[in-house]
Amino acid sequence: MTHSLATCRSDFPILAREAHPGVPLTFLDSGASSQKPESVIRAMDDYYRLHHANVHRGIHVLAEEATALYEGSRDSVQRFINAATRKEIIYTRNATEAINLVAYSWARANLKAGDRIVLTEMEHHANLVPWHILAGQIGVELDFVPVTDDGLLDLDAYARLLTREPKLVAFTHMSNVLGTINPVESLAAQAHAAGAKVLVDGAQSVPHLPVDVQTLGADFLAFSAHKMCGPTGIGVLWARQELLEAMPVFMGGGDMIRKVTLAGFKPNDLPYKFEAGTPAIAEGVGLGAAVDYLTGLGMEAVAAHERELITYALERLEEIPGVRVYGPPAERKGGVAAFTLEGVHPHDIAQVLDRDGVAVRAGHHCAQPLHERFDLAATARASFYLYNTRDDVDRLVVSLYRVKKLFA
Amino acid sequence: MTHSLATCRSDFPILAREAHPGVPLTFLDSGASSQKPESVIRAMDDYYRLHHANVHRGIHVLAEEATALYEGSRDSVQRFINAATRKEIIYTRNATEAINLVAYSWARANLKAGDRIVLTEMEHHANLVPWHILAGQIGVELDFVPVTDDGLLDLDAYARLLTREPKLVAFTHMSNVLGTINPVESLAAQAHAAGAKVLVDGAQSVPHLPVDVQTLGADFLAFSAHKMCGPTGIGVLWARQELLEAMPVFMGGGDMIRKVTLAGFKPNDLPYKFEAGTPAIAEGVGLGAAVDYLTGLGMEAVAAHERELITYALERLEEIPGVRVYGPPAERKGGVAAFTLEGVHPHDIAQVLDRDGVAVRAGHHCAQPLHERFDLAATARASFYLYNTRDDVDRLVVSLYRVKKLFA
Amino acid sequence: MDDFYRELILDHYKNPRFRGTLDPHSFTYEDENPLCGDKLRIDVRLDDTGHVVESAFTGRGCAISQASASLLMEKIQGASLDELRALNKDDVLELLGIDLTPARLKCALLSLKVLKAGAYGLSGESNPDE
Amino acid sequence: MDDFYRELILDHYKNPRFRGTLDPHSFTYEDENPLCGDKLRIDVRLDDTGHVVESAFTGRGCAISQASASLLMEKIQGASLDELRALNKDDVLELLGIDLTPARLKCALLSLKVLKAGAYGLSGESNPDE
Ligand SMILES: Cc1ncc(COP(=O)(O)O)c(C=O)c1O
Ligand SMILES: Cc1ncc(COP(=O)(O)O)c(C=O)c1O
Repeated sequence: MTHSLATCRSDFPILAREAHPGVPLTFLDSGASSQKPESVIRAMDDYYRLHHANVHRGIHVLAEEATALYEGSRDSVQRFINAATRKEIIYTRNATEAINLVAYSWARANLKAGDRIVLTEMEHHANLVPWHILAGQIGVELDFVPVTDDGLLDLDAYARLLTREPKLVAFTHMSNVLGTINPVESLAAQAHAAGAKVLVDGAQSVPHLPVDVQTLGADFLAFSAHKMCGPTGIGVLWARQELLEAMPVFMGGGDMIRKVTLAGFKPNDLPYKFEAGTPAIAEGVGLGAAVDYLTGLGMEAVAAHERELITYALERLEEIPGVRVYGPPAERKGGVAAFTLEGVHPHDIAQVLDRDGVAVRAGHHCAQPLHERFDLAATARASFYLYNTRDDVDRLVVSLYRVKKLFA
Repeated sequence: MTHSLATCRSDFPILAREAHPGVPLTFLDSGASSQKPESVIRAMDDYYRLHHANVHRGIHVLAEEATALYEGSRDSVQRFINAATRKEIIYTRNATEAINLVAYSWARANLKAGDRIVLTEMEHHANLVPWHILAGQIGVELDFVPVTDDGLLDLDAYARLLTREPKLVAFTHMSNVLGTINPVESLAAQAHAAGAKVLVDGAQSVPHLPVDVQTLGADFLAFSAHKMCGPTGIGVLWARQELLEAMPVFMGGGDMIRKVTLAGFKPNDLPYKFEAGTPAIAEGVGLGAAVDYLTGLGMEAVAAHERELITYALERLEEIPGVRVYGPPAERKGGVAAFTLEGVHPHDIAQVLDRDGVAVRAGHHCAQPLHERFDLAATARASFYLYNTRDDVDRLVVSLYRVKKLFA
Repeated sequence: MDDFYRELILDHYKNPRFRGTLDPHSFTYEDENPLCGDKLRIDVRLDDTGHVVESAFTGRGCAISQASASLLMEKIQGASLDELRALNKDDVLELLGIDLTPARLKCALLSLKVLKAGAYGLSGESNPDE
Repeated sequence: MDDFYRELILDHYKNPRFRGTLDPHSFTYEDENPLCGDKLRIDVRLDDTGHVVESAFTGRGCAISQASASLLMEKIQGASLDELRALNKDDVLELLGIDLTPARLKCALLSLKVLKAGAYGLSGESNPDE
């Protein structure tokens, strides 16, 4: 396992390319979207070259092969997060759509004006805007758990907000800016005790940590394939079967129905009930391959590798005068370092790093309220994944010294 | 142009495979989903091997390349349907989501209980169920234009339904079962005269016919990449800019916002306003390549080729005793032949044909009400695309004789 | 193909045994496979000891679904209610004697689903095998 | 990199010309680039003949956006209102003298956008260049 992690870098074709002529690529932007291993790229390529047809209703060899490949991926995903049944694995476009699905289907059926939803200040826009839209449409009230200066959730404030008896608590498992890994199990237990349902935004955790929905405590979990070695265009909503059964349909069309007449329709069984129209078939196949790849490496090993890297990265970054890294210490966070460098705008940092082939992201990382909270317009963010190494950290640091020099 | 159509079959790697050992593949199921040419498969493969990163906000070489490729595809699609601006090209998962977007955003903002929507009996479930859901939620009334025995829309009935002043008329450009090509321009003109907006389901027309939104007369047009040589996981909603500007947002999250605070958000400009979260990037790239491929062949040539094939296919099929093909004569239809064979269930037809490598679809083709209309539980359907040939028709016919013999 | 449409299946399709309805009956159940439009109704008459004395089916569907219904009717003559309830997928596949692709499995199992739903006196949705 | 952050740009970034606010002014406008958090305000004072006598900017942002504001202020001294309105993207790119990637174009053009919105007395949304 650790062995294959050590050599896995060569599984990713793109990492062998040059950023610019003669300049190797140091990819530190996996928090935005990860690269894909050969096995994932190949699975989709093979799919189109050999097996493609529309799935589910076909009685010919291609339709059968395509269906088996596509539905097989659902089994892989089920095992990956230890869901009780494949019926609980709903494919969406991305984590964002998964959260919107909950907002449109579950929330509109179960919440009314005045009902409260607890969110946090560290949420990604994906776990803010769907609730803003809902608030605008049906008048639910949103409360926000503050973030401490250390980048942790303020647990006292959380407990107080729970006394207002929210119907839903929705928070990220891991912050895409601070890297903070939130204590989901205890947060969820408290929320449940207060009578709320719990939605966990797993966009940053499922790719990087072992996540087991049997112990997590969430009622809903959302994540995206493209951040976990899988393709763009597909994400997952997991929820417990009873919840999904009770929820009204979201989008209508082929596949999500059992029967249609001019007068109306009967929804299909799970998981299809929530999957309208021709699905992202090749993307399902790619996600299955990604999950198999990650399973092969072992998520414990992946998490340990990233823990080691972030520990090293924080050490090195904090040694650079003028650099400030946001978020908790390495023990409490995943492989994300959002930082500023005094006197240099993050855009300029990113631009200069890019000339050295070092790819980081600069901006608000779809977490404007969190940046407001720290009174920042933007940060630069280096994010790590299984294929990154200490060398990558070193190259980042060397290049940051060049930035400093240029702007001195 | 015609020249490349004549040789284009070899552009599609999957068509060279065998259906079963020693049995060549005769793919007649493009109405469900088309095959992909080498250029499309390669574009996506290259994308992942060389250029992938998350789009839009990145200041590094991969993010810039990925953004240029992804957004470049939008320009290709704009040109392909002759849209006035790239802002009018909204990427969705598929045609189904495009229609749902209109139902959730435009219709919920503009329609109220008692308002009428005119649909037709030949609609795909994608253009029925979203309106059923809407009717269940806000109490709009649905009217259906009947289909004549010849498989055409009953235009007198349509005119009568328009006198009830519907707010929306939504119909398919081309039936995926009957093949009927509806006279969109005149239907739309009548609808507009009656004060209705017009949604055209272009899932079957955009892949097969030249479609120019400047002359079509539609206000909304929905289609899917996977039926037009492109990948799964991406579709398009086109609508006129003023309409899109006035519509409320649908799903919330990253990319679709200009600004987010804890108190609310401001939507982004078009087209991003309707694209929440990480988009289907590789799929956009693939769709761009598909549209370039089709543009290279010329949609006039594609349509002419399919017209010739369906003419030949109808001739040959109707010569088989017991076969009945549904829908209008070849002059009024696209390359789709839905048929029954007396005494043999369509599932059995498809199953036996499959043994000869002939892939057709059997079932209701997501058009249950249309099958009800013709008092059928199911039909078998052969559908043609640019890579099909007369030989494919001949193989279908030979195999159908084997079906007859087996069930005699 | 010759596997798929063995003589036995074609024979039961073309010449179905036990086709019809029973009146009176001990139980009757009807269901459909909406995705393919197959419909099936099964009527069963039990004797005092709860054994099948007569059964019959009507419906429409493909050769696989019709033949499997006919074969199933044949098999259950004389069976006890408990035996009906214990029938499973493998029993039906054994009767048909062919390998089925997932898409056709639903066709093959419709008769089993209807029979068991009737035997349990349950709605089709909560068929314990689902 | 040395292209991107030419001496000129770094100089204008580190030592911005015309930084500040004007009171009174003929027009003032403020806008932001919400995606990157850059903010810019430009104040302009015109003389009786409608020519710029003084202009100033404040705001925060990256080197590109700040340098482009500073360079733009320099350029417009003495210009007529019509000349302000006629300014376009290429003028700014020429001032900067570098090739910009699409992601950075917005940074470079923020000052132009703000200036023209002010000059037209229009809201930022309906800037005629958009
Ligand atoms: C006429 C028509 N409309 C809509 C659709 C739905 O397309 P998709 O499943 O790609 O959303 C289809 C394809 O199945 C179709 O044939
Ligand atoms: C914490 C978090 N939540 C949600 C998302 C949204 O993911 P996607 O854009 O794939 O829907 C992201 C990724 O950007 C994220 O980091």
